[in-house]
Amino acid sequence: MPELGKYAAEVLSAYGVSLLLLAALVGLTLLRGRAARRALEETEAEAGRRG
Amino acid sequence: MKALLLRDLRLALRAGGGFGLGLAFFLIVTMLVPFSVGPEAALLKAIAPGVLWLGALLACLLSLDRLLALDLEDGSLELLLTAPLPLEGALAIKALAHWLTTGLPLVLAAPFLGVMLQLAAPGHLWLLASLALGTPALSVIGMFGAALTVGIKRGGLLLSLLVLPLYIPTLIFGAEVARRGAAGLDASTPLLMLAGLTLAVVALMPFAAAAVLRMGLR
Amino acid sequence: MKALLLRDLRLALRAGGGFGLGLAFFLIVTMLVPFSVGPEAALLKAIAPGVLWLGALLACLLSLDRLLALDLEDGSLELLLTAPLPLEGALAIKALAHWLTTGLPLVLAAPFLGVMLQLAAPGHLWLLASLALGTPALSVIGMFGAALTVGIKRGGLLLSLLVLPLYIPTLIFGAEVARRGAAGLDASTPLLMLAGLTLAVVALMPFAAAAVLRMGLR
Amino acid sequence: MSLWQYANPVKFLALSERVQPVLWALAAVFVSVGLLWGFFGTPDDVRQGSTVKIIYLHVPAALMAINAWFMMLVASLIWLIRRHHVSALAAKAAAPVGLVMTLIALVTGAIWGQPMWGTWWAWDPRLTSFLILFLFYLGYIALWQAVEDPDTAADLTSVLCLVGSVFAVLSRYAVQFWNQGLHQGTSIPVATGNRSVADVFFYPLVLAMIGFGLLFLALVVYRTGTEIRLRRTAALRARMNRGA
Amino acid sequence: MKVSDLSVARGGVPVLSGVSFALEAGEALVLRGPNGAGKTTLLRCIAGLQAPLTGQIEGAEDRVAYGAHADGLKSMLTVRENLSFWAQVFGNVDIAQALDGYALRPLADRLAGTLSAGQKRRLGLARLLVTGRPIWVLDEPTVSLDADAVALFGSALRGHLTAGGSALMATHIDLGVDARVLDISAYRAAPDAYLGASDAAFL
Amino acid sequence: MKVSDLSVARGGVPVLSGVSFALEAGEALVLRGPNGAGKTTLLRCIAGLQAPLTGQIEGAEDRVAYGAHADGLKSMLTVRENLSFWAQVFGNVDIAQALDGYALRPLADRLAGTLSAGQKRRLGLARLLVTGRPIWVLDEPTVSLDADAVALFGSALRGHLTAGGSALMATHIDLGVDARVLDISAYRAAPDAYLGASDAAFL
Ligand code: HEM
Ligand SMILES: Nc1ncnc2c1ncn2[C@@H]1O[C@H](COP(=O)(O)OP(=O)(O)OP(=O)(O)O)[C@@H](O)[C@H]1O
Ligand SMILES: Nc1ncnc2c1ncn2[C@@H]1O[C@H](COP(=O)(O)OP(=O)(O)OP(=O)(O)O)[C@@H](O)[C@H]1O
Ligand SMILES: [Mg+2]
Ligand SMILES: [Mg+2]
Repeated sequence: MPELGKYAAEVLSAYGVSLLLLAALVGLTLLRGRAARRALEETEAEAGRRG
Repeated sequence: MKALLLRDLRLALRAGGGFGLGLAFFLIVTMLVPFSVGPEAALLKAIAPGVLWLGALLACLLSLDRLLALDLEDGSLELLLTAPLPLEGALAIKALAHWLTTGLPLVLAAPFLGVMLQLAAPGHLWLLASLALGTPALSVIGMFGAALTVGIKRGGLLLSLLVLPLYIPTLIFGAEVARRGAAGLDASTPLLMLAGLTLAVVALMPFAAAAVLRMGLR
Repeated sequence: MKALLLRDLRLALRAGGGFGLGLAFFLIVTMLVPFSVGPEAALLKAIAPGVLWLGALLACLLSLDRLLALDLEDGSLELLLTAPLPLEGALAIKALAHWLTTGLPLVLAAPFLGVMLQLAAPGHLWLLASLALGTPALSVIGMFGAALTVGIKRGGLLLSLLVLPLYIPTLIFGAEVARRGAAGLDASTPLLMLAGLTLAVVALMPFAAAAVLRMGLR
Repeated sequence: MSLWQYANPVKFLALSERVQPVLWALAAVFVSVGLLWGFFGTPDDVRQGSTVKIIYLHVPAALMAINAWFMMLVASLIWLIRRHHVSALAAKAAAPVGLVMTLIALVTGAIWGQPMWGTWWAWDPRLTSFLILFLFYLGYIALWQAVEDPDTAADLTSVLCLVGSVFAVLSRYAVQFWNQGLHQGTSIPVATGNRSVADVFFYPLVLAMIGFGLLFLALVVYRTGTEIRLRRTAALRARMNRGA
Repeated sequence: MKVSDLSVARGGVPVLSGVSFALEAGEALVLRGPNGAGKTTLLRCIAGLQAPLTGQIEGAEDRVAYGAHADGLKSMLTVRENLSFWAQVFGNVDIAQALDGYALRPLADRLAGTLSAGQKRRLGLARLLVTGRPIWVLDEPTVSLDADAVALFGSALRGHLTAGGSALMATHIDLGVDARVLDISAYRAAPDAYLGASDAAFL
Repeated sequence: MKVSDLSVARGGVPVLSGVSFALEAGEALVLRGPNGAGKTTLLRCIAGLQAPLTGQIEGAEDRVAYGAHADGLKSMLTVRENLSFWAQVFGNVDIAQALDGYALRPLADRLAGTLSAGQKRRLGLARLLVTGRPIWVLDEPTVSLDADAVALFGSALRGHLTAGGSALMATHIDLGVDARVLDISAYRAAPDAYLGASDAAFL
């Protein structure tokens, strides 16, 4: 851990918030992508059965 | 009742339903203030509590016309009137849904906007408290206004006109709390008055709203 | 074209049509400002030009959703689309009607409200000039926003969200004129910029509005 | 063979499956190396102390926030002119990423502002124009969600993006006219006035900037795939319901 | 339900006066009359949405399911959500029967706003089945419906009547059911009738 | 007017395909088809309110007067004002004939919002007479009308046809005029038809 001096709180919170936001963005993106993949597979299977 | 609450929340959350838009409007109004009065920090600091309260009030006001007008237009209000729900309860529930989708997000967002308007640090807690206690009154009074204007074609602006004077006491006490808080003074007296006002309004207004709604739809 | 203008004006003047309500809203917002920021004359004087511009902008904004939504609901927008009128012209006319019933009354009322907010004497003329030059832009930009959201069920607040950022340049230049004027400074540079902006917007926006309206109603 | 063939959703999906692992890996490497180097491996600035480390987040995020909007503008134009669905969906996919980037720039800037300027927020032109950009992102996303028919939504948001870009530029000038401001001017990304230490900060910053760019790309490609799948699901469902 | 000597007003002017009829369980009654005769006004009054000028309505309270010109659908909710909302409001839960009764299953997950005019109307009529109310009061129920859908309505109505319900309907066209007809043009209020209408005090 | 090999979509899905017909001057054509068949979609397309997927529409441009499910009335304008507005928009001035044609004289100075459902519809139909357009494109024109009003519509239509106009109408019920009938259920688009609909790129 580098010595952050009197600004430790600022620097750490900046990194914390930013990484949190990025992680949330990536996480939500992946979740939504998975759900979409699954929905599409189900629908394709159903369409295949019917058509 | 629960079904009604859930339906209203669901409608608000669906695309185009209005959730988050009250919030966005609040954000934008407070943002426009520096553009119009200028960027000086000292000036902004002086008017911050008032502007935040005014912004919250306007954001609430703007979403009022969808409280009942949408239900009237598609005919579901008439059907609700013939349903086995006490009208007072139904209106109270609808006001609750309005607060949950409009007032509550405003309360939660206010601290951030406070920062942007250079609100003094001790003022934040008081601002939060005053908004949390005051916005329910705004929703319930708004429901009364909506019931009053429901029969009128596109009463949007008329509604604002009728409701705004009714909002004045809430605004005065609420803004006073926030201003005293920001100035580091004791703000418990106006806060108590605000709480009392909200309680009274929440208890009584649904009855008035139901009464005028019954008259208006005749 | 003339028939359309007359119809829109007549509808605005009829009861519940919206004429005067924009004005009333303007009045009330500026009236609420002392309640929320407190009554000190010096503070009010400092923010008066900004508040008046902000009030005018919000009053304009609030009446936007009736620009096209009413015509859509009762089906007359579709009928207008099949009528032998160029859509760009029709929209420009409707924006003109909106300005005549909303912007113009605001311009005329602003000096009186200026007095209430302790606006400095030399500022009145500049305020008037800036509002007279700026409000037409507000109407035309608003028409674009209304065309963008016309297909959306009760796009009221969405409309505000989309239009407000577009209003920022107009607001900045307009309020700057009023502020400099009130401070006794030379305000001709921002006034010129405001005029240029309004001209450009009035010339181009009806085309953009017609384009999105055609897309949206497809 | 032209580039336009990837405007076909199916072809795009196939391609994106292939390039995605590479993109994600590269993005992860660049972002982590840039940030780790910046955080652990650079000295404090003479005047700004350790807060200078915020630059490795702040500047890349600010850069991508602007670039994302620019990409949406180009994609919108392609949709309006050539009507390639992938293009419209890519614009839709990019908006939330741009929004988050804007948010990161705003938040890190605010946190930085407290020690440097003594305030979280000032109505400086650069900051203000970023706030306006934030609003444009919000409006753009809200419009996408509010319109039911996807093609109509694509049309309307594209025009909004065009008009919004014009007004964003206008606002930038207006804001500058309105207030002169505190924020440092744009230059090559040299963090401090002190040229002698510039290189120390410069290399990790460049790495982080490339990393954020790659991350943006990876996210947009992935999200575009998601949007395509959602459209395809909806299309299949609609056809099935018609058949029923 | 029994209506006796009823007078109703619209826009402050008496429209109908002296309307009397009884509606037994298991019975359907069709109101007929030219445009503007006052059918909608009368039905609103019986549904409790406006007060009569004079006369009594007995046995209607809390037993009426009203179907107006407008269907009361939320275009941003799906067909299923629309129906279950009304079912819950009226204290029921089962919407399967209503979905089947109007062949709405294939449309169940579509947003109501994307339905065609006739499909919307079918959904509006299906709402009646989830109310569980014994008296249906319907204003032109078969508008926009095709022949098949009219037949669906007919059988739903017959089911309702055999289950002891009753129905009062205004219409200009053939409903596809046989029912007693009441021509309300006979009850048109005389132009000089006062009847305590709101403007009568000024005459 | 001539329609050849037309395909139309709604909500991104092809609804009808391969529709071809010609409409001569003096001729009326009635579209029939079950609910949701695509009548409204087809009429909107011919009126120029939405673009066809494939196929041509010839001779319709600027000659069509469209009457939709909704009437396009301003409830705060009187009957007379509503009519003269549309007359002026279409470059005419004389509304007397339209008022007489639908027996609207007694209602001429009433606000449109206070009319009954059928009276509103009559006013909506009267609007067609002031457009001066040769091709009427009507979506269920006689909804809510009583027998007398249907007869008025019939005679207005006959007048329009003998004057060389033509009419294309969708309906489920009897219009009271004899006209060629086109059953559009025959043109239903196959579930797997692509036709360049907006979602076809994703299939
Ligand atoms: C919420 C507040 C802030 C916002 C929205 C913001 C936004 C931006 C933007 C848009 C850039 C542009 C990047 C470019 O032009 O290439 C930038 C660069 C930069 N910002 Fe900020 N900023 C904020 C606060 C701060 C603060 C408080 C500091 C430090 C005192 C700071 C330091 C810098 C530096 C050093 C750069 C690089 C400048 C260069 O290109 O040479 N920013 N910021
Ligand atoms: N504000 C008003 N002032 C005067 N008369 C009014 C007003 N509102 C409605 N009316 C009239 O009251 C009468 C009754 O209308 P109502 O809607 O009940 O008729 P209806 O029988 O339902 O007709 P339709 O078959 O056309 O639906 C109509 O003649 C109408 O014109
Ligand atoms: N957004 C959408 N997604 C999928 N299908 C849709 C959408 N909007 C409409 N449809 C369908 O398109 C079809 C055509 O509708 P249209 O309104 O043209 O029917 P119509 O023939 O006029 O019916 P009606 O006689 O009931 O008025 C209907 O089956 C409708 O459900
Ligand atoms: Mg009626
Ligand atoms: Mg139809």
